[in-house]
Amino acid sequence: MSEKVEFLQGNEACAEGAIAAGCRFFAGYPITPSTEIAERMSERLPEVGGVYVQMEDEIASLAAVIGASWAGVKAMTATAGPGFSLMQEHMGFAAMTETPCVIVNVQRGGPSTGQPTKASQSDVMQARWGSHGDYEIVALSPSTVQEMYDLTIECFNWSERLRVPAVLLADEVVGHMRERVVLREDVEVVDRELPEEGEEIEEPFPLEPDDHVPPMPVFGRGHRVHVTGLTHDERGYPATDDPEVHRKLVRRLCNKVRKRAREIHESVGYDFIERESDLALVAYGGCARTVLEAAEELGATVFRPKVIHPFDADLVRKLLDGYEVLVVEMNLGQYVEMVERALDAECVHLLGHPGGYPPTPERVIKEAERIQG
Amino acid sequence: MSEKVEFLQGNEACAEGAIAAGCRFFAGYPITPSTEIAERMSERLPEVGGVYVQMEDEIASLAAVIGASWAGVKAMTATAGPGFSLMQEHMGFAAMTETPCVIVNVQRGGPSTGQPTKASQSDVMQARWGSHGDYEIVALSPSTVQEMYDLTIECFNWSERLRVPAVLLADEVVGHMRERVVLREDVEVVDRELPEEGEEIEEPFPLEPDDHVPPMPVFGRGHRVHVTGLTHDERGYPATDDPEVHRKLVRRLCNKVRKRAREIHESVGYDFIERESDLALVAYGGCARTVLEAAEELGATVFRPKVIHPFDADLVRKLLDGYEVLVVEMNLGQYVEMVERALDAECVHLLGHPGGYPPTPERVIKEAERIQG
Amino acid sequence: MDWRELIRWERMPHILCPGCGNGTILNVLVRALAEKFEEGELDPDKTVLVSGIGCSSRLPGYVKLDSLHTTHGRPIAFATGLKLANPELEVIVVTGNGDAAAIGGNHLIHAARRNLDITVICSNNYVYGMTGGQASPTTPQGAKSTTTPYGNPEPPFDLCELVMGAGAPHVERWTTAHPHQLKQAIHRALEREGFSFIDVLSQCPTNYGRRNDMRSPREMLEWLRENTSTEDEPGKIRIGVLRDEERKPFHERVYELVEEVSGDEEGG
Amino acid sequence: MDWRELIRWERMPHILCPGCGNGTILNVLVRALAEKFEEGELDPDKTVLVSGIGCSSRLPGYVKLDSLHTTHGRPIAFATGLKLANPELEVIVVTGNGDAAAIGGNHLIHAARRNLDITVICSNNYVYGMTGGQASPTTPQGAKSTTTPYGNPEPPFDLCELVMGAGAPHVERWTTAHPHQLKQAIHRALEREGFSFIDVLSQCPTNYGRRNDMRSPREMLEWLRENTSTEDEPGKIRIGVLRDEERKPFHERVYELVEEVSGDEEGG
Amino acid sequence: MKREVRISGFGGQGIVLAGVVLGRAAAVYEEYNAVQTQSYGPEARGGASRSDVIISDEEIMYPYVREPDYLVAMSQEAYDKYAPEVKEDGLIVYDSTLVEPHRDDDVEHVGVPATKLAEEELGRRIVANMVILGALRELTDLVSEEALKRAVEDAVPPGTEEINVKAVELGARGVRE
Amino acid sequence: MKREVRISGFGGQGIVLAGVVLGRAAAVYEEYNAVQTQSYGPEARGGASRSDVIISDEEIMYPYVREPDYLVAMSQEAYDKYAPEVKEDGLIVYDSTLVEPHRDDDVEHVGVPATKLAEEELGRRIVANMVILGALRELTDLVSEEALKRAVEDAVPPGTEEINVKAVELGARGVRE
Amino acid sequence: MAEEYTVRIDESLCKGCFLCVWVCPADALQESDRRNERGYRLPEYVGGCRGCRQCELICPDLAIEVKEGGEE
Amino acid sequence: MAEEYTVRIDESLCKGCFLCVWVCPADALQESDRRNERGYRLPEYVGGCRGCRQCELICPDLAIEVKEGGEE
Ligand SMILES: Cc1ncc(C[n+]2csc(CCOP(=O)(O)OP(=O)(O)O)c2C)c(N)n1
Ligand SMILES: Cc1ncc(C[n+]2csc(CCOP(=O)(O)OP(=O)(O)O)c2C)c(N)n1
Ligand code: SF4
Ligand code: SF4
Ligand code: SF4
Ligand code: SF4
Ligand code: SF4
Ligand code: SF4
Ligand SMILES: [Mg+2]
Ligand SMILES: [Mg+2]
Repeated sequence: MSEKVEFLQGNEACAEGAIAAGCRFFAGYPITPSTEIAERMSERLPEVGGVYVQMEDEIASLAAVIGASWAGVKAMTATAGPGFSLMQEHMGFAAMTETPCVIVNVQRGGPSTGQPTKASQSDVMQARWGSHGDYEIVALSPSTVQEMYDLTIECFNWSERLRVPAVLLADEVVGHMRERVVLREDVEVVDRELPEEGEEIEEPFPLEPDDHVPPMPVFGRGHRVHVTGLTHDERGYPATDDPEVHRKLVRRLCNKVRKRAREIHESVGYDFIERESDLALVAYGGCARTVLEAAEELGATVFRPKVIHPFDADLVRKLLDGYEVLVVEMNLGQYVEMVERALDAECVHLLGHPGGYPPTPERVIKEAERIQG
Repeated sequence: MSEKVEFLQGNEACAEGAIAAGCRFFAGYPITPSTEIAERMSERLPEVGGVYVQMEDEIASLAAVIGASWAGVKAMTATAGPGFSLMQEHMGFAAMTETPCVIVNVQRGGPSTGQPTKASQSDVMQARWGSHGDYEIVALSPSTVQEMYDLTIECFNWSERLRVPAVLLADEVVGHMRERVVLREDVEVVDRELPEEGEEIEEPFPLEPDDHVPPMPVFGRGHRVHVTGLTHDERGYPATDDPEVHRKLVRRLCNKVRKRAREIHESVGYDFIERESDLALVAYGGCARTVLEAAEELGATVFRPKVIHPFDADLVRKLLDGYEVLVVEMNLGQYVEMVERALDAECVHLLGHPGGYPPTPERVIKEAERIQG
Repeated sequence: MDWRELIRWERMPHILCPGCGNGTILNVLVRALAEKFEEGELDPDKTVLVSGIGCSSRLPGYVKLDSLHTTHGRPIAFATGLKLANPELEVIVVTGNGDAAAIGGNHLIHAARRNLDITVICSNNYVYGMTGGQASPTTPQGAKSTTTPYGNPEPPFDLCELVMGAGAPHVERWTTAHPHQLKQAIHRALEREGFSFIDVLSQCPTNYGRRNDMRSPREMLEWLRENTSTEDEPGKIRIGVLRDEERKPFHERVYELVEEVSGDEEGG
Repeated sequence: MDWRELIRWERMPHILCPGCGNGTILNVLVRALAEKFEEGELDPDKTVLVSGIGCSSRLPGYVKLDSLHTTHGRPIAFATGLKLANPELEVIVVTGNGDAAAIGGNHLIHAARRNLDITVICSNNYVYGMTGGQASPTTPQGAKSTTTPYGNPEPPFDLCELVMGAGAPHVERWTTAHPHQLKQAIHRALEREGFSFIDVLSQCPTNYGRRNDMRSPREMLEWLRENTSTEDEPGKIRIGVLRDEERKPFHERVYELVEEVSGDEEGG
Repeated sequence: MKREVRISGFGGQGIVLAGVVLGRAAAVYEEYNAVQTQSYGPEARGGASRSDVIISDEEIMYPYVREPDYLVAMSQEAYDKYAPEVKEDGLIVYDSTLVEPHRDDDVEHVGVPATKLAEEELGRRIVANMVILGALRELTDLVSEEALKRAVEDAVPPGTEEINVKAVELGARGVRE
Repeated sequence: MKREVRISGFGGQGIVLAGVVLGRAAAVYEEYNAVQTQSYGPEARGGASRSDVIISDEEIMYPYVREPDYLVAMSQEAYDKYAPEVKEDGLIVYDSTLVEPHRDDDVEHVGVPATKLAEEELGRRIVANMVILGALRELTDLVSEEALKRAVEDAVPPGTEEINVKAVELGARGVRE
Repeated sequence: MAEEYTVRIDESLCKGCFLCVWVCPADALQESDRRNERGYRLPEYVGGCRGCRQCELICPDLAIEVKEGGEE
Repeated sequence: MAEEYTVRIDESLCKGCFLCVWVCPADALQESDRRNERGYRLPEYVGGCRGCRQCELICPDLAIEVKEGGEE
């Protein structure tokens, strides 16, 4: 089907991926360098019977997305750093209420307004730690326009499977560049499990087993559930004074993601190119393009995760133990902190490269040589 | 001076500490369990000629605090998890514009609305990573009502010294309990360095040296400066396209804190109680009270940092290398991740204890025995 | 339908203080809903309550309908998503003066502007009740609260003026001393297509009355009765129907567009 | 004082597109300020510009005064801290329709309610210019933008109605086709104590005009001139002084309280 | 010496204040350490109120009461809930106007008609908390009478110092006699 | 084969579109890989516009143009800025209506009066971008004429396909002759 | 004469706010000295109800039911 | 006759929007075919200024200065 091969911007491919994944609701607020996603959604959604709404800010955008998800519709928003910061309270609400939703963050340079039109990977830790409290999310990082399409679909799928907010942690490099993309039609689309319509649900929010994902009693189907961001018991009712309820609830919210770390990594995939070398390069997202090129020249091993969160320390250990590891990021050091936990910190090195562009392959090679020699 | 010995709530002591440190502006929005800070400030500030204003939300609160700081007045806000999440965009703005200001977070159970009246330490990583982009802040954690007073003053002092936002990372345990507190009058108060009034400043925001803290050209004194959250050059003018400017700027913003990690730890202090033991317990804040008690019974070494950020990995290595380390936190594991980076991760254990209360000493002892035995 | 079927009795008695106006609002709301369900005008399985955080925002948790208890100040934003994603839902937002007008003011005015088809019932008790009685954007100037120990220096909003300024087509104000009229107002609001706003002047005896020389819930209701009028009387707060216009609700405009664009295959 | 002394010439030419209305606002603003400084009514060392994010919010960066270029939507909240912490400062907020009325709507209405003594100049060009021309809360229904390819389904705010509903005492509307009147309005706003709001209908030729059949800046000004009137004319947008009342500004009420409480030692 | 004290009753009885006064007496006017905590949140609604004080001559680290040495109960609900937790060699002081005691092991019980005394002798029901506090002090010698009175004077609303001090004395007399 | 192409000029000339069309031709209608990037942000204001395309038969990882093989310059400013960066054995195609070339080493220069041709031959100044693109293709054989035309038809606004294809042909003829 | 209405108060729900007493136009409800198990003082029905149902509607604790007809 | 006013355009600032041309009540400013170094077409003063200063005030690029008296 030649008509499904396109030459698109990463942001456009992301919007197409969302629609292929079944997204029928988008609420957003424009922000560079993510705006093209909203723009394409505003054009495409009405074509497929979906709704685009531009909200008054990012807080409202994620709220509306969560509302739409409880109305039973797959929903997404897209933003960049400043908007992502504003969404943090609702990231936590989505985690607490186990609402599937997808948040795209096309990273630009920060802190603050920073470099609005330039690339960065400095919201990597924020994606996991940006909201208060104990929670976990899923975050995937694309390196190509094709992956902007594919990983958006994966975000929806994991979000629906686990009832967690999923973050497409993109960056301006992949968001703005154009490449060939195959808009596959045969994509696997996962839909949240629903209870039977009209069924009264005894325990919509069971506390156990500790990694359980309960079916989602979306609104308007007669379940008459109460959904709250307060600590809640199995019935969904506020139970803010009971330490055991809180402990079990947050443990389940975290474990349903943590315990599936390997499964997510295996299913989404990663690049591991093993070469005869003491040196392994690690990179992700737009920056990985440089690193793959440099590694080839260096004859070094490369690990390119697509799953950023949950971090799988065992997998990283398994793959990279014994190497001198150079992590290359467009920031002053974020993913590297997780790698340091997994490996012997002394063997882990960082090429932190903020400034708006990925380092050139030459820059990476120079750094690799410095470490090795 | 017997009249300076008081029996106060931690939150009240915090307000008194702020006033002793010279705080003359408070903007806030009520939230449990921090509200008593606002309440006491609303009563005390007018008494000392200061201004209390209740804003429409937490975003506006931190904005007003930053505004007041640029008007030359020491300023503070106080909040808890949900409000702290909303403040994240402005944490980054304060870091980017190098605005001294103090943010008190009296931590409660999360995620989301969670357990509004119960204690937690689950915003520890958020304090460092909650905003987008590359930045650093200072965060201190008090274990007693006296420290609610003392460390509030330290927050102001470090904030003024480094021109960074400083977070008093308290928790409901210390926020709400009452203890004796000595409202010392002879406190060391640090004020930001000011350029001479009326002086035209060539380079209000120098890019180098990479850990430099420039004097603060506050408004209304004839400096005619432009202050922006965009990446800016030495003049303070937007320079969002120049990778070098961005790189140098964020490096300085981070290094001025990172390079002083040891200095801050030494000056604020920490507890290190060395005992003949293979086991070291690590805890901070309200939870450390339990751990200090348990350690005494166990005959174990204890490390209680007061400085949470910047983390000083070298210090932790120096103190704790060779021990089996048990980190006790009222969360599912946050500070422990930093400890794991500093030490051999295999020797680091976690007693993560969300739920609203610190674990009892007995619970800690049991866990310690489990690890050792 | 008997209103009793709409109460989650296992959660009663509720957490509200004795004499709290939010209780009266709950009472009136469930009866109005039961009547509407009885009349067959609304379907309980398609009726959704949304709230933020506050004592008032706890009400949906006692009503046996689908309900979303969201974050402080944002219920209207969540409601926007619910309503637009499934326009079959009847969406009612129960909120407080703090939730709707302090932190949530922006969502309130934008929903009013869009003419989002929801009913907003705002329990306006002059303070933040849940957090213990701090001043709020509707606290009268000079009033005492835990954060205005010397009297409130800020002038309050007139919430009805505010939402009308933002474009709301249907706006009423009543008080908890007028439960019958309030019930009628809820009926009207549920009938209107588009954005309906009911400002319910209410009492927080625990955290407002005591600090402002009203020692009992009864004194507070007495005050509400004495100081309000359905006519324009000097010195009195105007209650009643303040605006009642017809404009096409937002979701209709959105779905017309969707149908136009998607053509018959998808939207028809 | 010559207005030229107020420009940061080293930054000129500015980044605004050819024919951008924000340029005219900058022009008028610096002249009005220079005149006020000349008259001795304001002190340039005590005059502060605050803005958010947007093309309009870039203006303060070209003016040689203390200026704070903040975050999107929040300049008024920052201004609240500046003004209350140092009431000697004359605080002027330069903002856009998106900055002030989309993300920043809440701060706008609360400052209006408090009667914060600032001057808010809102460049209302119907779109988000900076991000490339998406719809905004003042975009007319039916208009085209990059996010309303099928026409905007949302009704817009009347920003003046909005701030008046919130309690603003001094409200004017002008356009970039009325630069002289705009300058007078800025003069008035600077003279008034309390919250002054000027809604400046403006043009974004790059991102609004082109998509809505106005091919040049001139056509857009022509439209503004033709479709506005200082009288109530059907089909025309009302410009002029829409409200001009006197109320005690917020900082005075706050400082009176401070003085009362602190007594002579501190506040007197 | 380390003593855990729980004062309990319902909202409006000044339970929290009683705990604060006791803690203050110990921490400010004696050489003790003291920590006061109380119940917050929904559990604190609908009437129930609780104020815990730990007094010790050593540093108090873990700040919560685990097994009270002394319980003051000013409502039946509070008595029912907390009496079972009191140490076997502890003491329960209850407001005999409002509470019907029933713990049947040998934990010492002392009934003080605090509310009645406050109402009848001082004409102010509201100071029953100070009456019972006076009684507790008299029975336990946790702090000196002098210390307690000074703490009362610091902590009560201005203008009510005298009646509150009288209430303390009244309570002390009540159990002395 | 790997070629880096930079197309440059000022806003309103359709510079970005030209790059997109070229990339599309290579990536969709040929068996090549192609990456297109462009300038964003303040630097993209005030007229300057730039669109970069890398075309290769291998995977393209690092996506940015470092040293263009080919430069298309449709404004003097763009020529002045980018001409010095072109490889020594590269090619510069400039709109001779608007640009005065001056690089004085031996980099090949070809002038095409694209704007004039578009205006005079097609009556639409706006399609000058396609004229020059047609010329570039003709000179370099980066993609086939067929591929380029199909890409043009996909990418231009509906209803303008024909005139744009004509413009491409016009440009090709311009340099063939 | 048999009462036309029955007024029932669910004492386990009542919190003793006496808004019912305040609103009753017939003075048919009065404060009493009885308390429920949670310690709240209760209102009592003293007869004379006119069936306006204002007490029913104003009760913040949903504790009142007014029925037509006398006590069964 | 000597002109009463001098109209000066700073060509390095002008972006060729022609708002000055639009606003001038005296048609004293006209579009020209000259461009500045940034490629913007420039307006030109053709004489007849009445000194209303509207062009000065409307110019978004602060490029116009109207002075009393003829060219020095
Ligand atoms: C982001 C955030 N800020 C603050 C709070 C704390 N808070 C909870 S309820 C409330 C005020 C509620 O006032 P209102 O809406 O008037 O309801 P009421 O309790 O008076 O019925 C506040 C400030 C919160 N939960 N979240
Ligand atoms: C939190 C946040 N959200 C979104 C943006 C992106 N953004 C920058 S300016 C702008 C709109 C500006 O519109 P307006 O205020 O009307 O100014 P104009 O550019 O039209 O003058 C937006 C949405 C941002 N910088 N920060
Ligand atoms: S605090 Fe006030 S608003 Fe909240 S339940 Fe009590 S009386 Fe009602
Ligand atoms: S995009 Fe619009 S608002 Fe922004 S500078 Fe250009 S014309 Fe002005
Ligand atoms: S109104 Fe209800 S809660 Fe109040 S006293 Fe009467 S029956 Fe009891
Ligand atoms: S129904 Fe009316 S008359 Fe009867 S008891 Fe209730 S309030 Fe009184
Ligand atoms: S108004 Fe100014 S920028 Fe526009 S054409 Fe005239 S002189 Fe040039
Ligand atoms: S001052 Fe007036 S008359 Fe003279 S050129 Fe300018 S606009 Fe024309
Ligand atoms: Mg309220
Ligand atoms: Mg705008």
